[in-house]
Amino acid sequence: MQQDKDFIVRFAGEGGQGMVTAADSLAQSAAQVGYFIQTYSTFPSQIVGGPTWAQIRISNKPVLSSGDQLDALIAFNREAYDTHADAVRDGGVIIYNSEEFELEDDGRSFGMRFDELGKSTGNPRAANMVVLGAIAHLVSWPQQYLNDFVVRRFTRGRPNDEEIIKANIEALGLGRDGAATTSFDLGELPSIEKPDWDQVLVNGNQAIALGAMAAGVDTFVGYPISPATTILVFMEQNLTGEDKFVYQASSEIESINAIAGAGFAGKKAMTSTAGPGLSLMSEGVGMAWMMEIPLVIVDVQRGGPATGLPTKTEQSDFQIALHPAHGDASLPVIAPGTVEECFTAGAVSLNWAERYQGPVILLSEHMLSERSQNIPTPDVAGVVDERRQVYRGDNGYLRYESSTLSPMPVPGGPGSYVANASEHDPMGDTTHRPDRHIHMTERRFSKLALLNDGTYEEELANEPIVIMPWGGSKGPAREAYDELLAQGIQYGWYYTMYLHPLPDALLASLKQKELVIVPELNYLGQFASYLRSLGVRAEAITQYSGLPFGVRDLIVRIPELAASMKQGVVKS
Amino acid sequence: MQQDKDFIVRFAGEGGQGMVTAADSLAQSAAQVGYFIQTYSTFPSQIVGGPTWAQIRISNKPVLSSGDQLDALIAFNREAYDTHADAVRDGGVIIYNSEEFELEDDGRSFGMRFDELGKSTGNPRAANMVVLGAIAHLVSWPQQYLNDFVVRRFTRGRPNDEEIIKANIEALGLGRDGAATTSFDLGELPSIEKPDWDQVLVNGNQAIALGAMAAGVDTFVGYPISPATTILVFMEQNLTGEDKFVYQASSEIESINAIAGAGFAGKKAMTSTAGPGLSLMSEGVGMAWMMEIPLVIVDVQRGGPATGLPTKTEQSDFQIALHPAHGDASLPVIAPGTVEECFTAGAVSLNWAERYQGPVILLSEHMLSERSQNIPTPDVAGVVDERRQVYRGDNGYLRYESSTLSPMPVPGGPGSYVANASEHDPMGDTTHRPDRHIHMTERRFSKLALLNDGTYEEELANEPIVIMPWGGSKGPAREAYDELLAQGIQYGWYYTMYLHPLPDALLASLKQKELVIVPELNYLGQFASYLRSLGVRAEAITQYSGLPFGVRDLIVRIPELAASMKQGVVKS
Amino acid sequence: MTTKNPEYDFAWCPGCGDFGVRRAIEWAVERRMDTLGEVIENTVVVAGIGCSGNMVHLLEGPQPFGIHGIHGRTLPMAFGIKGSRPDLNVLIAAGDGDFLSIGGEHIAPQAQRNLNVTAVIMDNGVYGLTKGQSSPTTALEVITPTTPYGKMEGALNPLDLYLTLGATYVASGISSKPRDLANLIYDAMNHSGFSMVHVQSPCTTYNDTFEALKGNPRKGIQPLAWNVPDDHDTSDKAAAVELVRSYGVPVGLLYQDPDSVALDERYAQIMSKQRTRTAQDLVDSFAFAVQ
Amino acid sequence: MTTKNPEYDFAWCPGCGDFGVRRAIEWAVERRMDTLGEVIENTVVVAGIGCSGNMVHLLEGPQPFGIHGIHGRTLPMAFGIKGSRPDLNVLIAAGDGDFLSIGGEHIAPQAQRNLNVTAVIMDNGVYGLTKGQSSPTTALEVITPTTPYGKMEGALNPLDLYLTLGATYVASGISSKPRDLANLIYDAMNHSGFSMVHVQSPCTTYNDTFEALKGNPRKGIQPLAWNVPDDHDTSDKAAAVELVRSYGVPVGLLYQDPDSVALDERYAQIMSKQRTRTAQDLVDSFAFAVQ
Ligand SMILES: Cc1ncc(C[n+]2csc(CCOP(=O)(O)OP(=O)(O)O)c2C)c(N)n1
Ligand SMILES: Cc1ncc(C[n+]2csc(CCOP(=O)(O)OP(=O)(O)O)c2C)c(N)n1
Ligand code: SF4
Ligand code: SF4
Ligand SMILES: [Mg+2]
Ligand SMILES: [Mg+2]
Repeated sequence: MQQDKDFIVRFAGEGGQGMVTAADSLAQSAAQVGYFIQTYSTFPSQIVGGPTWAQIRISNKPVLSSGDQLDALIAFNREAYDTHADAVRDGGVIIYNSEEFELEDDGRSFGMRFDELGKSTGNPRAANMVVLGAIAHLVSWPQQYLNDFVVRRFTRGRPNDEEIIKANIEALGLGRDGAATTSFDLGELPSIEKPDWDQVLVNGNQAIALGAMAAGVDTFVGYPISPATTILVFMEQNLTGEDKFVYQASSEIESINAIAGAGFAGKKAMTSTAGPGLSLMSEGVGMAWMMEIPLVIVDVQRGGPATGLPTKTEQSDFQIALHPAHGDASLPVIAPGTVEECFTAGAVSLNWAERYQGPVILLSEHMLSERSQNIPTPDVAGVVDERRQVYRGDNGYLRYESSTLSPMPVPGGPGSYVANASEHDPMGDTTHRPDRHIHMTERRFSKLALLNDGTYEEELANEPIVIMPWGGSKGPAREAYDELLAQGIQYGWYYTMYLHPLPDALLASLKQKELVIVPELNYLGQFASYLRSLGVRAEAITQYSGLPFGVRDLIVRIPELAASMKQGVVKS
Repeated sequence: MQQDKDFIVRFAGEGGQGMVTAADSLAQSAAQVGYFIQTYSTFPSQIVGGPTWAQIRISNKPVLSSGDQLDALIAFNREAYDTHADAVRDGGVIIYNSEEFELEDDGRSFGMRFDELGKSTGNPRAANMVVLGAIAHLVSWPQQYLNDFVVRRFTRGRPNDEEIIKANIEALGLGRDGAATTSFDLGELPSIEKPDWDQVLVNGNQAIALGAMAAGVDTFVGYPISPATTILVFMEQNLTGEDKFVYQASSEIESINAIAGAGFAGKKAMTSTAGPGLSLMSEGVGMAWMMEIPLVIVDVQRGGPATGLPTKTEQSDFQIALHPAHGDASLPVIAPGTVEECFTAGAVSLNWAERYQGPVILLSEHMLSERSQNIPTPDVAGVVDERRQVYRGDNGYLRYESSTLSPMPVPGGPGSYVANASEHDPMGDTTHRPDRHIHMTERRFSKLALLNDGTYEEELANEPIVIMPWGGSKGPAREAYDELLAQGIQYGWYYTMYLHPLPDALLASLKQKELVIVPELNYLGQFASYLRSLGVRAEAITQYSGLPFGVRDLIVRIPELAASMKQGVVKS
Repeated sequence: MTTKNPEYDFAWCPGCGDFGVRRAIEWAVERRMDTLGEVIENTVVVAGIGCSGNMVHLLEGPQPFGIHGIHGRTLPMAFGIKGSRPDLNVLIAAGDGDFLSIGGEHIAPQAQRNLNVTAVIMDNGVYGLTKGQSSPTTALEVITPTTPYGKMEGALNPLDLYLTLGATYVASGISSKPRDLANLIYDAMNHSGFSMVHVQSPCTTYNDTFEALKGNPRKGIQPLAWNVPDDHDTSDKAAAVELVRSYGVPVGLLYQDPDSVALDERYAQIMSKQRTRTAQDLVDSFAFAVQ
Repeated sequence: MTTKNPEYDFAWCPGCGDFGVRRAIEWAVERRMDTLGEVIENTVVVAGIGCSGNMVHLLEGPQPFGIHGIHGRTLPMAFGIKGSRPDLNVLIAAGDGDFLSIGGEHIAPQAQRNLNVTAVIMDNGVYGLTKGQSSPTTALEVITPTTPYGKMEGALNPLDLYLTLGATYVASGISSKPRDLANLIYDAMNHSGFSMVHVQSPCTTYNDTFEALKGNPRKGIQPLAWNVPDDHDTSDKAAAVELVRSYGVPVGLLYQDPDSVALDERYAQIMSKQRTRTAQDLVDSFAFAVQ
């Protein structure tokens, strides 16, 4: 196992061969006995079949990334073997489906007849269990863990439950026995202390939706688009109940204008999309900023630009999230870096929108949306359902008179006004007066100061050179950071998911640094650029392959960049 | 006259009272005798009537801005007087329409009965000429100038030409005589050397359209929006002839996609819009970048965000011009600062698009679009009609194989491929391979290097503190700069309309400066921010009132900012 | 706005059709307040961008809530408002360019949903606010600043379109008859479902069609506008289609679906059968016990 | 693409209706090449985003030019291509979601213009590529991932819409009869004007309607699809409207305007009367002499 603390296995084959189920089963059984797990799957753009893989990482410590070096690869077909064999670490093991193809003995692979063995138990779907049994042998896992999992999983109150359980347990045994005939051994999985906290197993999109639910989202309108669709589907299913409204829109233009309507009408309103949808919403987002309407746009980033890479990960929408439209506007942006943070971001984004009365962007990523992880059960009761200040006075109210935030009238109640996307006077009527445009522009920006409660991480704050990833690159960057520390190479560590407005104290610290290294998944180094525009000496480490950072890459590139800075050769 | 070299007069009243005609007449007559003139008008958002004013500046030197201190105000009604009297300089004169209202004698105003005097000549429309006659007296202008103008203007080959000319000349005389009964005198207009070059009188939008025509624009599709509509109208009228196509679209989404289609089909294609339209085009612009399709978007900026201030000026679309869409893209941006530069920008933007095979943004401004100026006749023959490299080989061509620009196949000819907004392989088919996304991303950005032929202005290059305005703020900034120089306060001067990519040598120089002061009409200091992100110590002087910079403001604010920098209190 | 607002600087041109439409809307809303006892703050006017859209600032008398957003997006905003707040009365006021050109994509979805709002479209066959360009209802060959050699495309028939897309209340009005128009708008607001009131509201500055609509016997001009016959069966959609495809501009109620079930009714009915899920329930559904 | 491209990683599901449509397009284009002697490079296929849009990569045989742009924008791109290059043959291939939902705004303008292109719409009543959500042609009450309690809005009738908006060639096809479909597409490309070929192309993974369309006597399922009667007068629009409003899916040519004048013809005719203005002429028109 990598560093003797975790175990990474990838299941690869053709869509439909059961890779995802196998990974999920292993994940669940490991989580049930107390391990930290993370799964990650990629799918091809075609609907049925196509090369698919699922990966799981099991550890006795919280898992920070899906990991780049495999301990084991399960290759369901030749193509999968060819594609993924290189990712297996020295000393790792490959189990391949010998019904599909044969390999010469290479000292690290062995074949098994998954289907045949599975079917021999009388359950044609037990092939997966054969695979899991073999893996269990390799890491010397107690048979009991998997048996228990099988019993739980297949106790469904149906007449043939027992029969199925028996067959699956038999299949586990067959896999174990098969692997035992080889001399392969991956050492023992580290022991665990069973956590005494409650856990849930969720992916990033589910966590965002749950966070939004916890903060009391009222209205959700969205248009399907990968990798955000699952949020819409979750809401369609679950946002039920009095005064709630959820609907599939006819386009993202409809989504943004509809939630602006709902936000105007007093509701906590949200949509979810990916880059192409965010681009299409541009004009509507500018409108919400201008009218001071609370709403949240979740952008689950995928590879861009344009239709781009719908099933790959990237962090290249930062710029348009911050400045989505023409004119002077810069939006609050929250970019969670872990599944847990997705929950928080789902809640805080809605609360921020209400608090400052304007649009907020929640910037997630494909990588997080497709990652399942066991996390401590989010504290729903602890989430505040923050609501805008509502105007409750008499009529004749001047909604836009004050030079900063003012209570918002809600239709049906007193204080009728016009929410106007043209520049407007205190009652919301159109005006072109220079003094009014100055007043209103300053009013709109002044409200951002209300959002200065973002938290951040700060470690080794005295170091002149610091690492500051954002979003989903937090995991690999942190692993690299820890590894470098272990090697005696020391930097400071900064991290926040509150990208805009940046917490004041954080920004003040960053300005003191000689170099802020920003690993980010885009070409332009978008966040580092932004930091430089704020007066921070930031430099990006970029990657634009559609894949997450590899920890080993970062371990090389971070010290390289730090060194080149010392020699004065950094870009800007 | 301000600094004894020019004369600024404003005509203000209710739409329909003839202010614009009066200003135009004065402008034409002055230009015809060799003065440099600039006119600027603002209109209310209502269609008929409403407060309107037109201003003209006459000088013996090229005019840099419309000027902020009036030598004379012609107030057609009370509201106009109340609104504009403050803009008159010490020693200036106000002529008011005493048929509409009366003033106490204040030592700087006198009333005339414009209409009554005009009608007394038998021509009910001669009121304007009364006004011009009075002005001529104030600045001791030879009667002949205006008489000549009247003869030219009204010699239209109609039977009553002579009658009209006679009445108008009579009206001029009545105005002159009326003013002569007062003791007001504005000194003499400086004498002129008649220029020996040919001139045209055009506004910024006309100049852009002419530049585009000169560079051979083939297809123009646009949707009406202030202040860009006049470009569309010009094209509808004039883009005639074989193989040309011009059309009013049903929306900006249609415009952008239509010109992308035309660009794909081999045409030099253009659209024009303002901020709201540019926002709506966001997704389409990203597509053109991804597909590598040449096209030009003219954004005539107005006050933003959202519907904003349709009839006011602002420079707040820089950020979205540079990064209009999600994903990694940054577009070439050309922002002309004068009417002359508008012509060049119209031509170069199209040539750049063809050269690098991608979308280009031409960023103009309300201020330029409504400004008429006499400029040396643009050298149409000297404009290159640069065309993309067209692929002319055999079939089986791999359009996207090379790691940078490659010849472009055109439908009807050989080399069929798919122009794909998803990431693509060498033949344009969709792919998700990491190596391909890296290759293509780098290819797309590499092409920007082909656009490094932008020119720039550089003066006093050794100064550590420099002024670098952009776009239409060039004029007022330059006036302020000259004035400061005259006062012995010395800075460097940098200017380019090629905002992205910035000419390499310019950027290298800017990085050497202690402070680059950027006067710009927006809240965020958008261009200064961008310069900082490039490693330039830039600070903005911002204004967001919907009005152009006042020269006197800049004269105060520039040294202030320079001083505060020395005390280390600048923002970033 | 109730009182003249000194900062507001837009005014319709003298004679503009939109004045009549304003009166009609004011009457209809006031009648609604009288008969239903509904407070004015329960009404939201969602306006398009155009001369017509300035309606939201120019309404006199009791002041409803208003939205003056971006060009072409009245319907999706109305959808968000009415979807999330079925208790509100939502009225759209937009022009032919705003509603039928840039906003054209939004009609079909709302008609399919039978969104319970009323849209008053001021059709002047031109883009007024941007100074006279052609709109989807400008006829073939007409010369405008953007069609200097004559418009090259035919005019859309909006009434036909609404009927085809399934609007459940379709009426045609004319701004010179504000009383009749007020009745159509009032009934439309009472109709439970997607209600279209399409109004001929001539632009006296760029496209003055008053004479063409009303006719002028002295000049031998036959009126384009004619009243829907008294015996027209307004529940008969095919008959309505026939009227709107026949000639000129039929004025009056063309169609009202007697069986209309509006989105809010359907939504409430379906959702009343669903269990309410709290955030805690949902979080718990992802829990798993550590053994 | 002519040969299997190793980097291209999309494939339709087994049995997907789009296979039949592909064959039909290939046949129609090849027949066009044969009869007109037109080179394949003269054809541009503009594809939507969806399973259907992948057509542009999956076409076999001679390779036309292709565009695979952004979701819903086939028509405006086709407009730019055909407007600027009337010599090209422009064919649109898109899905019901792409064309009728997000792209819905573009149909009316092109119909009004009578843009001379052919649009082949693969209607499967579902969003295939995004895994089964409802589309504008999904029927009321159907359950999908985004309508878990049943769809709350009615289905659009696309054929009726095309006819109302003024498309000058409207045909209905079914992917299981690729020969007939090829003929409809071929004729549509020959028609001078805006040509709609709307195809039932079932999604075997999320919405398999093959049986419903073709019927199954053994299960007592009446076919939804039926042939347009031989005696239908295809120049009679009212008759066409009656057919599409009657029942199920009439298959065949519904309407072809015999007097169709396409935009490119009208444009060329009008513009031929205009003087060509050079840039120099235009600059000179702004000149004034200094005295
Ligand atoms: C995105 C966008 N495009 C263009 C405009 C400019 N614009 C304002 S009003 C208008 C047309 C209005 O026409 P119509 O809806 O018929 O209203 P009318 O003025 O005739 O009442 C246009 C094109 C805009 N505000 N926003
Ligand atoms: C702006 C934007 N929104 C959403 C998507 C995601 N998306 C891709 S295909 C599709 C729907 C396709 O449905 P349809 O047109 O019916 O095609 P089918 O897959 O059924 O053939 C959607 C919503 C996108 N690519 N771009
Ligand atoms: S331009 Fe036309 S539509 Fe606009 S206010 Fe004037 S008359 Fe009315
Ligand atoms: S999901 Fe449906 S439409 Fe898409 S390829 Fe599969 S069968 Fe065809
Ligand atoms: Mg109109
Ligand atoms: Mg579909």
